[in-house]
Amino acid sequence: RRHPAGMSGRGSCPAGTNWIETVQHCCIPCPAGTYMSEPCASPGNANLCRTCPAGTFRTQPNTLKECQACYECDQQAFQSVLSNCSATSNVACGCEPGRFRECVDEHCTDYSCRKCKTCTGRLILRPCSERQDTLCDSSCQPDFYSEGDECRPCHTNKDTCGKECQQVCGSNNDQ
Amino acid sequence: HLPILQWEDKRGLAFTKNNLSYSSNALVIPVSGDYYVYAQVTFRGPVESGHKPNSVTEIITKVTDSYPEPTQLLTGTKTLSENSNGWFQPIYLGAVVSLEVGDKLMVNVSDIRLVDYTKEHKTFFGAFLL
Amino acid sequence: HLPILQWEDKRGLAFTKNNLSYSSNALVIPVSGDYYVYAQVTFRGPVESGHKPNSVTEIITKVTDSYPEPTQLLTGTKTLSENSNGWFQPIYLGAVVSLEVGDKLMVNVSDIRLVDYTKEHKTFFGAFLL
Amino acid sequence: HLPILQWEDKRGLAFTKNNLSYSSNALVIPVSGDYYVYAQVTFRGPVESGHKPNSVTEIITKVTDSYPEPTQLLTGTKTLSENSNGWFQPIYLGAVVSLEVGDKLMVNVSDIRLVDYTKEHKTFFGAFLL
Repeated sequence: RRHPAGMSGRGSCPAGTNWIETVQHCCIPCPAGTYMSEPCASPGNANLCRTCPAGTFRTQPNTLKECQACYECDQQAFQSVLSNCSATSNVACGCEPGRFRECVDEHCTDYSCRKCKTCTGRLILRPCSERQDTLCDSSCQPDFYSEGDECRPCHTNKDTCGKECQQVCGSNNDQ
Repeated sequence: HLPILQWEDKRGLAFTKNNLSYSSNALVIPVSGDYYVYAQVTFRGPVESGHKPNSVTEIITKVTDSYPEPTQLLTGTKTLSENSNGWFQPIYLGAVVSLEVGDKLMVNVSDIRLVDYTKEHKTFFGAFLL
Repeated sequence: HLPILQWEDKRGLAFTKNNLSYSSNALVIPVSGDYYVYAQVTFRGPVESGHKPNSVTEIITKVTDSYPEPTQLLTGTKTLSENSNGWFQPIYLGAVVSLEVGDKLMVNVSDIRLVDYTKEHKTFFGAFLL
Repeated sequence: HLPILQWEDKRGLAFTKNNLSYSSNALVIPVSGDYYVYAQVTFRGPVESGHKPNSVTEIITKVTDSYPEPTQLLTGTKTLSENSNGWFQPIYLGAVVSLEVGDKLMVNVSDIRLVDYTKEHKTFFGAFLL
């Protein structure tokens, strides 16, 4: 005995339909942005679908009884909203200007928004972007001398212009 | 008192049933008995520069009409040794407690600014009757 | 997607019963209802020199025929501040979730090389119907 | 063997019922079946100057007449990266285990001096029959 369209055992629904346990037959999934409020009354038909309530979404066709809760952007931790949550898409978050995304692992399961490096006294080889910190030139620009891992502006105050400063700035001052 | 967390009780994975209800930041116990009560809070930082906490604490608290002060049921305290970059620290608590009808369960935290509230599967709270 | 852990379901302390079955790395839900789902993963390192992770993540995920994408149910993310010598970091997760018959539960991790699978009492996964 | 913790079983939040009893540092199983067993130990330090542990461990153990050695059921091991000032580290464990009538459950720790036993809501131990 062949099952009528849509009538089949669990796990063997015709293409484009999902098995519904509560009614023991297959129904056409609800479109993205909605959820299954009531399953189809007869096999192979459409469910009663309702739009995802505010603050929830479904990106795919489904036969689920609720929508997924939207994430929130972590604005206290310097995240910014790239796109708001809609019925068919979760919120998308990025980092505030002047910060970049530092992933906690290779899958970026989570990330924090770190301040971009400022290349004081150095050339910017690659500006800060959403995914990468600024890349600064390793050497100091003219009129700057290196101290630790910083570049400091030359100054004429002899007492505080140490050896490193003298070497770089001293020759400038003599010219 | 320590700040009390607010919870979503309907949307997404959240739900209440069997008369266990949620109101004014608390789960309200519908029938006396022993409950397994649990909560996870994911803490994360830094939030504002210069604000470097050295620990985070999560407490599941009971408020009851029969006693004027909250009772601390479960506490998780963890010192932080993370440096200045981004850090994440989950604290899970769970145990069986005897509760009376009308008792209210809440989750307090040491610093509400450090709570990662952005995803429902990282910070959650619940209870079930044994 | 994150790597999925495989589990022992028969030997030693492991068991399945009441039709809760284990197949292709997932617990398969035999009857719709509310389940307390839990898992602990013990992470440890270092594994290879030079590979210094700065965090570990454990996620309990649901896959269902009713939706083409996995749903993250519970997540524990911890940044590591341990220095280079040997470190251990357990992450425990547990909560009540509503599940449908046929739903599959899995455990994902951020880096499978960091999972301590050597002892059954250090890394474990389970669920029971309320 | 690792030191065994002693527990309060009557006062405050502590209680035993349904014939689950507590004697000589162990919960005694009154009827065979599957139990959800859990424990949290809050470790803290430093205790004595110069004593700087690099890890803490909590183990829930089963002792049974049918086998001469204890069986480790659940283990949580965490390395410490805290510096010398005060530190706190909670470890929570919980899972379903199959137990026989008469089995005894205990909690062992790596160093009893590091256990914060001062507050009942920080260090606790329990079990319930499914």
